[in-house]
Amino acid sequence: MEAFFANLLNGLSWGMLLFLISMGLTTVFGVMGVLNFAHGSLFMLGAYLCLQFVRWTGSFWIGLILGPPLVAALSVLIERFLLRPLYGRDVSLQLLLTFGLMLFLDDGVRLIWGAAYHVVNPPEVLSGSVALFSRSYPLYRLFLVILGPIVGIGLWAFFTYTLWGKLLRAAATDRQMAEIVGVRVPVLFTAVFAFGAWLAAVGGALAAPHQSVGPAMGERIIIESFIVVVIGGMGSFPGAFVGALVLGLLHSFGTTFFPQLQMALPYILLAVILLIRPRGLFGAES
Amino acid sequence: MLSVRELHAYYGDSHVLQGVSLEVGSGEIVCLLGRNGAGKSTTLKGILGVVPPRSGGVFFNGVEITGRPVYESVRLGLALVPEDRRIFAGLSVQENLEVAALPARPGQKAWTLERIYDTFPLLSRLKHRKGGNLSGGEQQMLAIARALVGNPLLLLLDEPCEGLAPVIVEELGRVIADIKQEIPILLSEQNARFALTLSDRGYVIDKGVIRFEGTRRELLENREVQSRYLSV
Amino acid sequence: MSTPILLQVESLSRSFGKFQALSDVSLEIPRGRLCALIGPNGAGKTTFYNVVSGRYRPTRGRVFFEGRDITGVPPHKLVKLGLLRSFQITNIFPALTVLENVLAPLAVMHGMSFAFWRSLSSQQKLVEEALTILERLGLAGQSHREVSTLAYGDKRLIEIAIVLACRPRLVLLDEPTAGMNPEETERMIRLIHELAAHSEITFFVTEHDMKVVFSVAQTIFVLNQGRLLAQGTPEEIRANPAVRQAYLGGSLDAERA
Amino acid sequence: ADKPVKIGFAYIMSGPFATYGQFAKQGAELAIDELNAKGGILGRKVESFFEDTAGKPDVGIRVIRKHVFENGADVVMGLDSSGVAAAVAPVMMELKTPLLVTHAATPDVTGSKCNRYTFRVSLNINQNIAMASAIAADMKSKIWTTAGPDYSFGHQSWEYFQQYLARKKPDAVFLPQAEVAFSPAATTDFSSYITKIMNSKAEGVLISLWGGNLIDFVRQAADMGFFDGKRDILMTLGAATEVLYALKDKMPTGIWVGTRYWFLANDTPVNQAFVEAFSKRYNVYPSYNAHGAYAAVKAYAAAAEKVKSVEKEKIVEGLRGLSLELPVGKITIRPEDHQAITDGAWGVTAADPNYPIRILKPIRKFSGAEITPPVAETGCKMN
Amino acid sequence: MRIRRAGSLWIVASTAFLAAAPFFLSTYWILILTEILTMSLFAMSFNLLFGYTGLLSFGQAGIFGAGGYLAVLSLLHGPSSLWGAFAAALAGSALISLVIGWFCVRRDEIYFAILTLGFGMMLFTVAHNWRSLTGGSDGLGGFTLPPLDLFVWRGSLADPRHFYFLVLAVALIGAILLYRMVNSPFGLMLRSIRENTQRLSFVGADVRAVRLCAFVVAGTLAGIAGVLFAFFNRIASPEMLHWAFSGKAVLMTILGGSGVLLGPAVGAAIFFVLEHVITAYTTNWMVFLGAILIVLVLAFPRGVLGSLLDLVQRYRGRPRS
Ligand SMILES: Nc1ncnc2c1ncn2[C@@H]1O[C@H](COP(=O)(O)OP(=O)(O)OP(=O)(O)O)[C@@H](O)[C@H]1O
Ligand SMILES: Nc1ncnc2c1ncn2[C@@H]1O[C@H](COP(=O)(O)OP(=O)(O)OP(=O)(O)O)[C@@H](O)[C@H]1O
Ligand SMILES: [Mg+2]
Ligand SMILES: [Mg+2]
Repeated sequence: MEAFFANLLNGLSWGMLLFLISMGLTTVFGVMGVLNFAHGSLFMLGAYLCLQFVRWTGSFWIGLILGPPLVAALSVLIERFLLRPLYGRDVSLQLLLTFGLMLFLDDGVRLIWGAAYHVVNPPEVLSGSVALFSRSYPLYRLFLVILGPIVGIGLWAFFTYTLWGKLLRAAATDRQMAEIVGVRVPVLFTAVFAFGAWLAAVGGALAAPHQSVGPAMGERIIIESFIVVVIGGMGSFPGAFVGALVLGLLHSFGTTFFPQLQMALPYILLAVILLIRPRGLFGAES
Repeated sequence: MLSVRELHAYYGDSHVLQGVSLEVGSGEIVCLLGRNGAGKSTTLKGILGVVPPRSGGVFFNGVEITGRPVYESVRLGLALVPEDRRIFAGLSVQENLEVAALPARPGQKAWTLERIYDTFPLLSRLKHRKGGNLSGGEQQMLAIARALVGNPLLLLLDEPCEGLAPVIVEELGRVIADIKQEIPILLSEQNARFALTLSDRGYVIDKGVIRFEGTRRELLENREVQSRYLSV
Repeated sequence: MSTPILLQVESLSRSFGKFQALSDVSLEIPRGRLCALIGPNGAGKTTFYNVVSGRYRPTRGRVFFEGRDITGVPPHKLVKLGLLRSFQITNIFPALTVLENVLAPLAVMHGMSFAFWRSLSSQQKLVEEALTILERLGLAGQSHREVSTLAYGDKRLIEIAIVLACRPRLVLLDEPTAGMNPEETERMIRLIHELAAHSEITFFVTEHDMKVVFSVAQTIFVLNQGRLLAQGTPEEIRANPAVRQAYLGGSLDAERA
Repeated sequence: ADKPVKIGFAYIMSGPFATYGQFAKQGAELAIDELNAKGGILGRKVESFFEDTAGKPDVGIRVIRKHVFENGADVVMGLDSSGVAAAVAPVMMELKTPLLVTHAATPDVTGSKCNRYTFRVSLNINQNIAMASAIAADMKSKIWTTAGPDYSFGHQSWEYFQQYLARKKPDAVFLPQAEVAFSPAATTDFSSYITKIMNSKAEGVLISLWGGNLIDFVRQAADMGFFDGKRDILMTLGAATEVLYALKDKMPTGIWVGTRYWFLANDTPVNQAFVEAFSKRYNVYPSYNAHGAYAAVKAYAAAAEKVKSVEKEKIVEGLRGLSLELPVGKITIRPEDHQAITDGAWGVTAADPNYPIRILKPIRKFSGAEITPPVAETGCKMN
Repeated sequence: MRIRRAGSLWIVASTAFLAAAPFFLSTYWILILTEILTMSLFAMSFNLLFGYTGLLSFGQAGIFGAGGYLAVLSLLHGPSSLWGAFAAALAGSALISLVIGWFCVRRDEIYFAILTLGFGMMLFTVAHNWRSLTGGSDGLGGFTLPPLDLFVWRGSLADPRHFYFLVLAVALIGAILLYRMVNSPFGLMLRSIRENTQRLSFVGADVRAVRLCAFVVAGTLAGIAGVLFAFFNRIASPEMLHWAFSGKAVLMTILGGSGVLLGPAVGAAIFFVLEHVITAYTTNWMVFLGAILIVLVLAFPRGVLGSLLDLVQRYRGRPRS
């Protein structure tokens, strides 16, 4: 029982981190149709900037608040000058471009921060652990478990009920027509891309106290977030939520029950889900 | 109100509009007639900038809008109902209208959602259905309604009665005549008979060139134009 | 009965969630008879086509083609049997040329889908057949243009060309003349008559253009709110007050004028 | 006045493990500068070329070929990943150029894949695990498990550990494969592995994780109460400086850790000079990988001086059986399998205000002879 | 017609160059050319799916690697025969792509991409974890290449030039096969699928079967390329099966031009030459590679070769046929 709860919490906390990262990916894909390979790199950049702010100010919160907007600002430039010329062209070009961007950013951080691993400490209030089921459990992980759903529900409500959300969905289905009904699509797209980047960077900043900060962070996370987004259904928030949870739990329980299959588990899950539900769990049938 | 001067537009290398000029004054319905492939849709798209013209000018209420982003022209008061309707498939009927809503100008009788539903009772029944699941005709209705909630000063209608049942076409004719009281319309049509029952004036376009211009009467009476360019 | 039944539909229903798009529609189409399906917007015509052509499964009811139960048979098998449809929304191969758009279905028909050792351009018979079809539709002159650059009306003709390439026995035409000018519409009507007379093809048409419907159809079915409202010869339909009220309105008089 | 001697280095210079290439480059450059300051090798200047293996076998082979065919290298050195080393070693027979492996620890390159041109100057898995098992044998824990990377290195470490410890301590029990914790290289969340170990009945844990994985593991394990003193812990590469620098005071004290080279393990003048020169030049204490590259350059120079030539075949002869004094201690390259017999050290982590990182106190040193398996055991058939 | 003639002239010229290359290029550049040709074959096989059928496969490396492993396994455990190894890889990769394809061709677009990625990674896991058979993460090496026996001529493949000719021959055969294929009725099916899958099924084509067929052909060619790759490096390693390796094929293809048969080959050449040139100057070569990629994508949206051909056509003032 105790082992079960420990695994459950492990899975939940990892799942929530995945969820935070995947949300940005799914938003950008859902609205702009751009599969952003560099999303993981923006995540990494978020972690590095958080690290930098912690070094300067000693406060994790400052890093969490100030870092992501910088990443968002950078991605405004990326969207404006790199992605924009490619809209309406073949999707594979965007893939290649963001892939190039990923190489650039991943190696770029090494030029600035070096190749070494760095460690960011969790903030004072969230460090330490609490006793749970006769085990001690890190407070910071519980924080992630609670934060994930809050952010998720907020975003979901935003997309479903606000005018902005509807505009985004309209632009997502037909960019040109949205413009014809008066939506400022270029601005909207820039905003969405920046927002996705901001989410990625928030994920990165939140991950920093949890894992070492290094140039490989992004590469490691990107495929898992792709899997989350796809099994959930591209562009779907509830999908990303469920997908992340399933993947997180699979990870923790898989470690215990199928250690030999560990590495293949996410892919097996992916294949099974896509063969049963072609558009992912929450994907709209077309 | 709208004045188009010497518009040239290309698709790749093909020169589709070869100097189109036309005018729409307030309070009138002007139709743009021509057989298919003549360049009607391209003219409408060129006016809005959806197909950016290579040369020529578009002036709306005295302001040059050539080369501006599409949404700016729309916010200045132009609205287009495209021939292929382009309903936002994933949004409900109501949401399709909400995203297109723009504030009315002072003195204008605003097209609110209520007014739309009064005018198109069909839509009010379908309020919550997904746009992509509507039938062809329902989509056409929605497309027109969607243009109206933007409270335009001028409406560009591209073949609105395509795919509509005769009863609905009649209905639509009435609606257009109604709208005309407030909003001038540039109507692109192949169906000259339908267009000419509604319009005050018309242009005939062929191969990207305006071949004839005249009042409804002149158009109705000019057999030569009809047989050469309109195949009536 | 002298003419055998080609298509037989038995109490067909289809609902989307709670919404009943088709309810209990039964009809028969004899071989060689030109039939039309009309009805107000949203009556369920396209849905009817989708069910008959295997795109949607019916919630209830059965479809027989030449006596065979084809309910739920996937589209590509129906094509092999000779049941074809065109689409209301143009549905072609945009980046291929006009010729290739016709060659593709022809290659399928000739069982050459997997012929990867033969050169396409050396298939004289195939190319000739394709050109014949294009000739018939007046598209031969444009055979090397990419179809995405054609005008809307011409794209609609490509749609028909693709259907003809499949050697159909029954063709469901969904608003074939939508977007065509009167001249082309006229040509389309002639084409349908000609094909119906000189080939084994039976046409089943939906249209909103009453001129087309009344000049083409020998039997007309009227759908309203998912139900079959009436069926009969053009004269009977014209005279039917229920149809006039639900669908035709005053337009007939306009058409006559 | 003669042509310079060209050394081709192949390390991971990009991507997640680029740190290792960087450290190695530092060590190599230090050694080369020292050599050149004294007139080079046999009076010839030493020149270096660095290429990036990206940690991938195909790229590794390409850059080694590039060194030989394009850069005209007289000798090639380096290789971090065992996979790359295993791929490259056999190719050296075709390239007929000596290769000095400085980091990759797979037993194969001086075992089943040993060959005339391939040498290793650093500790391999067996040697490191031999020390671990010697320490484990003295601990009270009887039931052992492991946390390691889920690829050859982790599995081999665990296999040798079982083999060696069973010899020393016949009543030792090892958890079956399904109950130990092997984590894929891309793992960043180790909580489920930590939980798995804590839930098992194991009393002792062999941790063969390294680099970023080890850092993540240690931090997360510390938060989860893993280091509560209830279990014996051995970290085979816990004393690597890149790990200690990243973790600083987050590295728990009182844990047995090993490494390939520990800068405080040896107070010979050679080592003191090396540590001083290195830390002065780069502002950090030398990592084992820096030492590996440094050692390889020095070994090559010694071999060249010994045979009075840098001709490739002669160098091979010079390296065989070569003995020399290095910062790590005295090493001898065994002629039968080309593995260096080198001293090793393990120690217990401790805080010391004089150092920015955890240091080892006490240190337990092992002589090369004691920890190197006999040639017969390596499976090497030299040709 | 003139364009075609000019095109064939180019092709003949570059084939002649490739055939003569060993007589004037240094050994190192021959090795690079060998790699370029191997990757060209791999990327062209990928392009049959991507450029012609519209299916983005991220699992191509899985089959590529499987081919390599099968060949090495047959050398290690079977008769030491070059053709035997090729045959084993051919049969094996065809079978594997048949199985994987059977599942994957049911899906479109991104779902196909991710599904193939999943299956590829499952193969990767097998190669990586089945240590007793595959050598685990260290890969499977330690084999000797059997001599090349052409009945009239026998030579050692350890000689880089001999190996080069083998690779050149195989790559040419692959390219010719692909050329015939894309210009056949089957090729038209593939392009029709790319354009409008649903429409093709409505004219009676068994779209899944056609796709599966393309998948198997592409997979088999990838498997053959994998053999060349493993032989060239004297090792079959799990990296060969990783999705990142598929990513390389994607990159080269888009770089060179996906709609063009030889686009991937041009892409492969650009990639290797770039890599070679940049690494000579900096260890931070990924920054530059990334930046150059970005520039190339923006400057040559149809791939380098694709855009060049467009330019030529425009210059000649002829519409694309
Ligand atoms: N996207 C496009 N690319 C290339 N050429 C195009 C494109 N769209 C239209 N054309 C060409 O431009 C010309 C004018 O087309 P346009 O759509 O404006 O005609 P139209 O008068 O609206 O015809 P219809 O009545 O069929 O709608 C046609 O010859 C058509 O082939
Ligand atoms: N997938 C679906 N989900 C929900 N409702 C649907 C779906 N498809 C069609 N409908 C509804 O079913 C009704 C019939 O649609 P259908 O497209 O068959 O009409 P139609 O007779 O072809 O009309 P039109 O002449 O306007 O093309 C419409 O009200 C439409 O909104
Ligand atoms: Mg038009
Ligand atoms: Mg319809």
